Amino acid sequence: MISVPCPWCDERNSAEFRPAGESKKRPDVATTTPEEWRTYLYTKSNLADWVTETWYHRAGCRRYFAIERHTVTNDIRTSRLPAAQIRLKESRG
Amino acid sequence: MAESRRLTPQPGEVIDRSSPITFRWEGDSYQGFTGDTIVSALAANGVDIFSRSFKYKKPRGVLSATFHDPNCTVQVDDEPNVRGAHRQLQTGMVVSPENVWPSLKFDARSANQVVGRFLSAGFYYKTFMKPAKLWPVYQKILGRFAAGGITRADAEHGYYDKRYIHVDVCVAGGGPAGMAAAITAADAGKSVLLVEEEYDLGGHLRYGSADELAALARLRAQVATHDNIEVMTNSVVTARYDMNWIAVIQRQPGISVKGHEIHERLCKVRTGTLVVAAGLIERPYVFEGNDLAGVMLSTAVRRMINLYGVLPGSRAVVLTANPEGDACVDNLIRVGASVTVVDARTGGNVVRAKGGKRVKSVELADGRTIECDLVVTAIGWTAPVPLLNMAGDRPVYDKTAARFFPTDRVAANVLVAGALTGDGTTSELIAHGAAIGAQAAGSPVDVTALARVAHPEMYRSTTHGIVDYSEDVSSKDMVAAKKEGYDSIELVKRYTTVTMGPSQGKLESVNAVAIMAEAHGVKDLNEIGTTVWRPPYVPITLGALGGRGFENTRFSPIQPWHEAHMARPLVAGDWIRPEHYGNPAAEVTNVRTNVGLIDVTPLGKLDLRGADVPRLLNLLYVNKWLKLPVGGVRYGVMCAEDGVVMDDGVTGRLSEHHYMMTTTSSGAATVWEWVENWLQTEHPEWEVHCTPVTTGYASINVAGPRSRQLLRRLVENVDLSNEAFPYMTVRQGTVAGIADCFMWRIGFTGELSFEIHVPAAYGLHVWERLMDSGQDLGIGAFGVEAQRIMRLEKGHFIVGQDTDGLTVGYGADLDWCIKLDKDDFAGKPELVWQSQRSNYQRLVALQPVDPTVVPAEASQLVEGTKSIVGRVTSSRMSPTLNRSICLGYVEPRLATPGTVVTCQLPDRSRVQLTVMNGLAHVDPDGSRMKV
Amino acid sequence: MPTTAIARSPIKPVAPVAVVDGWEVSQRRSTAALRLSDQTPRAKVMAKADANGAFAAAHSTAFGVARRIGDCIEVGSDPGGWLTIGGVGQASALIEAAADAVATAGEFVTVIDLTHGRALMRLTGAHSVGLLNKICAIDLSDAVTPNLSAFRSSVAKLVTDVVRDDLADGTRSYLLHCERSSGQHLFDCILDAGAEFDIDVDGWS
Amino acid sequence: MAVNGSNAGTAGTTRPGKPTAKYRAKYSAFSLIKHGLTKGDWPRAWRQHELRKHYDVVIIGAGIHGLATAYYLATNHGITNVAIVDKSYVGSGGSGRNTSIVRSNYLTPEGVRFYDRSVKLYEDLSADLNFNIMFGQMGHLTLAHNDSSLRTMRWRAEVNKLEGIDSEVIGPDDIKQIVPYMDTSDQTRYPILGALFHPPGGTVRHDAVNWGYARGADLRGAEIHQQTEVLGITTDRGAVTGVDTSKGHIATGTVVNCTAGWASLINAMVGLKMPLVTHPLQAAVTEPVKKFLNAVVVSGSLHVYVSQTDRGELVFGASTDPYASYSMRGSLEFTEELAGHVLELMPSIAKMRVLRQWAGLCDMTPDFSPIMGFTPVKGYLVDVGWGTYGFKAGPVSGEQMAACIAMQRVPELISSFDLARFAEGRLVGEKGAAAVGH
Repeated sequence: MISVPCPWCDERNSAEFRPAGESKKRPDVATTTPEEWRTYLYTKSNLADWVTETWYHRAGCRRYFAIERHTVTNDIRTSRLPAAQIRLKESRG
Repeated sequence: MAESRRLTPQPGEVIDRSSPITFRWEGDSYQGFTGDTIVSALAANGVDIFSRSFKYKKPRGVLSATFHDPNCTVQVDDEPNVRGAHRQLQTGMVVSPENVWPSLKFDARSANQVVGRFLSAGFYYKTFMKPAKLWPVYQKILGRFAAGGITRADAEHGYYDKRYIHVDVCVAGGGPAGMAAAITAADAGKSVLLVEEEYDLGGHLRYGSADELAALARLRAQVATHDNIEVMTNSVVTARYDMNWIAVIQRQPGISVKGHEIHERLCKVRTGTLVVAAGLIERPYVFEGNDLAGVMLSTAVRRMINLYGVLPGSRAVVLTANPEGDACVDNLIRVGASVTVVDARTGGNVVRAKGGKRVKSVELADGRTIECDLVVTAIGWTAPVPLLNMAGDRPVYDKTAARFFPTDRVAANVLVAGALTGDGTTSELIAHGAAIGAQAAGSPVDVTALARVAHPEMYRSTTHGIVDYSEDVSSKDMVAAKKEGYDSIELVKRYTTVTMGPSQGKLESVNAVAIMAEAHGVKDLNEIGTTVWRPPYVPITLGALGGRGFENTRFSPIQPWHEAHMARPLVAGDWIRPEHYGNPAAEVTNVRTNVGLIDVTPLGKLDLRGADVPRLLNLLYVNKWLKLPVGGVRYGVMCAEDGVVMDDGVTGRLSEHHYMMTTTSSGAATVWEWVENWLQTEHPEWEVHCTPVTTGYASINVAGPRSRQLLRRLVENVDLSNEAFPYMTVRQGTVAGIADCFMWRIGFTGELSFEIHVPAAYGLHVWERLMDSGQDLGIGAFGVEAQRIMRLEKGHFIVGQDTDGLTVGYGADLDWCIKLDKDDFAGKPELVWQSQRSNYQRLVALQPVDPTVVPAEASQLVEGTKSIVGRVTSSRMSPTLNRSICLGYVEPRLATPGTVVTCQLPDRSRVQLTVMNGLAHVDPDGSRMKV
Repeated sequence: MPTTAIARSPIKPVAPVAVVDGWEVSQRRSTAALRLSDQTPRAKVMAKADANGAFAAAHSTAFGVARRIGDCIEVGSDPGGWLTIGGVGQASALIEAAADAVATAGEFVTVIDLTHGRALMRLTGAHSVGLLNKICAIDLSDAVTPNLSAFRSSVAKLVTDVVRDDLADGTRSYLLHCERSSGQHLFDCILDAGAEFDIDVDGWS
Repeated sequence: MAVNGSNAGTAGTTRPGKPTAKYRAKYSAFSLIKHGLTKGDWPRAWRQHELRKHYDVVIIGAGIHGLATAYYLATNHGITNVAIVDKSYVGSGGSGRNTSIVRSNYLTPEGVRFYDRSVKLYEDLSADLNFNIMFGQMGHLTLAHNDSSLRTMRWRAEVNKLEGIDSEVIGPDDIKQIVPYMDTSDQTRYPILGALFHPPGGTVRHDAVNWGYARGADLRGAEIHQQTEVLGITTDRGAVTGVDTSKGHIATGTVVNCTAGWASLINAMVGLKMPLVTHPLQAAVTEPVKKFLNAVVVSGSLHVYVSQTDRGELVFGASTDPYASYSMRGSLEFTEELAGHVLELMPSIAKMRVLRQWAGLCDMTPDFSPIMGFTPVKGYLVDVGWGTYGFKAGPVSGEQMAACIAMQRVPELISSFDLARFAEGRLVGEKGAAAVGH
């Protein structure tokens, strides 16, 4: 059982979380094309390397957050709030 | 029964001679002592043979006298594959040999020994190919040779549980090094878990010299003084997973729960540091006859003599290449056995052992043949490296010391102590363990590495013999496999099954590697490498892994009433719901004519507050929400980003900035996470607070023409008239004296109906008051089945039944609901593109031409012999129309009302269905529910 | 058929049963060393606000800790979420109290009554640690979860809020708190795990 | 494109050294006895070769898909100048780690036809390969614990029947007949309401299939290069020109990616990204006990499938790990869940012991269907996206990919598994009722 550092709850067993996969930016629905949209829906980098993923702490604080995890060792090197929340914080100073 | 082989009391013996135990073996009654293992007790009674080998059915006796002795696996009562050389004797045990047919003394299949030469490894790959239809017959015969014990369909599950442990240091192995490591770590104030496979701490000291026994006593005393050391004996660290997640199996922990003895307990340990102090395992020698009963490892002999006071044989030949072998010679002489020493260090060697049921003589390299009843080998060691392997290490072979050693590739939070790292005296081992323990505690210490003492490389003699005892694989089999091209250790393992058996390669692996090296003509075992050790280090029962069942079961506050009224329980995920109360059709009719109550508490409810809720709803649902007035209720459908229908329900506006969203019962959790996802990762700037209140309210749907009449008797401060409280609106008020209820007028059943949401603790109270007050109105409860029938009569689809993982919005007849002129909403792009296509199947209402036929749900709509043009997704007999009705999907060209389609039923008969106009079978214009 | 409203917990009360303050509760008294009692009738009010905003600043209770305020206990149960557990029937009072704070906060704050939506129980006794270690993966040592620490995690595979709230005499005690309809399940799982320590059910007081 | 009729025709003769008579040694009861008496050595099942400068086709991955592709290229199309390269040994990936279940009771007609072809090939494979793959068609049960899964089982059964596949929904009593150990009472937490019974389903010996195809491909001229890792793929103006390996460069116009869990890493070598996510799939085996389970039992709701080998071991598998990973180290939580669920089905085997657990890598696609055929890179073909059902599809995939390469067009049987379907929103219907279903 790997241990996942939640930005709010610290280290917890991975079973407490729902991994939501590689973090992606949602295309602008006004201008998106089928190719772009379905790439967003389906295509993954699936690297054997460090990847940025979104996880949801289902059995804990119920917060979404982003981690950098190595898909070979399962080591996790960073854990932070979702990008949108960071942008909001910055915008509010 | 043969003569007793029990010796006079031995120093350090673990049996209690004052406490005899009676048990049964092969139907006969035997006696042993408390502290005996099954095998030591039988051996004391003169029993030599405990099993028959897997393939050739040869008689097998004690080899290592440890848990992983491949020859001592027995059946105990209804427990298969018990390690007889480890499991302690218990009063009344019924023990029987496994893998014998008809009996241990004579096994008919031992004829295989004669035809063995034709049964080379993997022979079954080379025959039985034709005729194919005969293979099942061959397969049955092969099955006869399956090893192992028996299970019973009616065997007791027994009691198993689990435990989490958090410690600073976990020590695997309670020998001198492990004990010393635990003590120093504990001295440094760390919490320590000390795990030992045997029943007592001590490792090899337990069957050692007087000095070793004295050292053991001192170590045990020190361990006992630390209350920050938890000692687990008869327990094993079975695996190390990422981030030092450690599995420890505690066998028969001696804990009684509700009259059950816990059989095994799985402990899941998160430890700062794992100290591996697993010691060494003595390695068998490969030579002809090495699997005869009476051919033993030196440590097995010492265990039998010193721990159990059993004489393993009186005329012994000991092949020794190390001090432990010499100690074994001393032990044998001490107990009066005649011993012939064959010293491998001066060129002595064993060529082959001969005998029948037990070894009778042994042929030596110098040409001598010696009559004997015991052949002992002490030719070297296997380093038990699986835990290190699981921690990323790939141990390296050292020719000088003739065994594998760990490297620095092992994970940083895993340390290795004791004999795994080198050789030393008792005090040197203790010193090394102590230093590693200090290191584990974070103290900066210089660890003096243990020396690697030279040891002769001895794997195979000049003859071929058994490498894997539990699989009956010989060195000859391996050489043949190599020649056939199965030349890597992994391939030969898979082809011959060497190391794949119940002893998991603990005894065989290094011999297997050495045989491969020999076959390849390479001198360095590293060129062959080792196989990757996989968890668990020792087998774990399914019971321990499963532990206690924690499957959640959710009940509505009204459950006591349902049970009292014989509701048939329906398992709906976590929820237990009333399917019906005896007659669903009558329940339907009652709702259509009088008034009925259904408990819809599991309906998902999300309390949404804040100024931006309308924007959230507009984003989640395919329809529009910006103009919903206070007191208004609207039905909405959610699609995922791929346009697939995800959930539906009604949402009402209770006040300016307060909304209540309902979801399907099964979708409640998913929708909540979906909402949070949008709020947290896309629109954190929005002012919305979302709180799940599904079970904060008991939800009761009051449906039927007389529902208003009923509610007027119990509802305060709400005008229930159609004018004041019209269809698709919500009101808050007091019901049966309970304030803070809200109710909305919706029509899932198609009747005039009010869905009342009551603070949960009062759910039963309100339900009972409603039932009580409605007697004269013919009130009755209805269950999920009646509700399903009524919604089908009304043509409302059920997400997940009338839609599937590919049903994109328009396919579910949602054209009226989807608003593409909204700037944005979940799944919009896919719906836009779908709206420009027409090649998707349509959801339609269907009615069988023969009104008495109810097609099974999932029956396929077909054209010709096999072309599928749609399917039935919902199907019931309608009590209201007194005919069968369906929902289903058809190809667009068949979606025109009036089209007749063919449906193939499960019995392959075919019936005609008519495509209807609109989805509703009953009251299409909804007049009944809007009164 | 009684017409006076009776409030009921999702956990079936063990005999003797009586109605106290409008709630059907068990009157059983246990002096066992390890006890579990249903505390569902207690008021539970949740306030939500920006985790780093003015309201949060005004509240000294940080996420992951609990604070005693009179006979209430305020729990930093979520990032930007504060759950107050009070006496029976105190919900409206607590909401009003919070309302003032909301008014002064000058930011988006909401308060919601969860009394009916949650099951609450108290586990008391030295062995409560050993018991919880069988069904919860969180480290319950003083170093990690001292008295008045709070966390949400999986207990018997159920998402549960846990507040360590030792008794005045120092006896280990935990408040466990889950979604209402699973209350009986959690209660039963705790009793099952506690059988080894001779756990007993204590009534409402 | 290097492969064309003439080239293929000569390909067989371009390889050095014809097979020797000894090398051709046929397996049979007779030859077993002969070797037993003479104590002679068996010839190598497949040989070792020096890596050559050019091959008509380079197949990456010596698992069942790669080996079968090579075998059918030779047997069906006479294309033998073929190299199968693998970074490890034959069958070291998913082909040697799966739970070797074979069935064709899928949901969609295209899925059913495809897997039915595979079952048919499996039925004759021992004879075709002259290698006993031990295909035991003991029958396959997919349990339903709730209305919706029961509905899905019937959906599959009805589609299967229309496709001529033997599948039927049966009730608890019939299930008890087939598996006496099963708790079919209504006293369990998730009572068994019924099951999809698929008599032709069963298990094979996975290693035997790998070795049989390896031997068969080798016998017909294809070269198997173990311990030969692909480091890069060279292209020129959007077309494949060769493969760089740990043992040197190979010139070729045709490369086939048969690397399952590692497929994305090979795709990246030609700059392609696909809808693939690699998830570990955990499996475990118990100690042997006397035979008591005479069917493959699957429970989608409980995420478990189990069968008993001829050796008496129970072999388990579960659903894939929840997060993407290339780790094959195995995880404890899987075995815990699995054991718990197995005991819900068969409570009386609690005392059986798990002997070994391992993980394989699964390249999951969004619609639980593979990606097969050509790609935007000329000469670069894929046979990927096999998720958890690659083994049962091995023979038919090899046959169809071989045809695809030789004919230079996509065979009808795999036409719905094209890469373009994702961008064009034509996902395969297996997603319609996705659940664990091995």
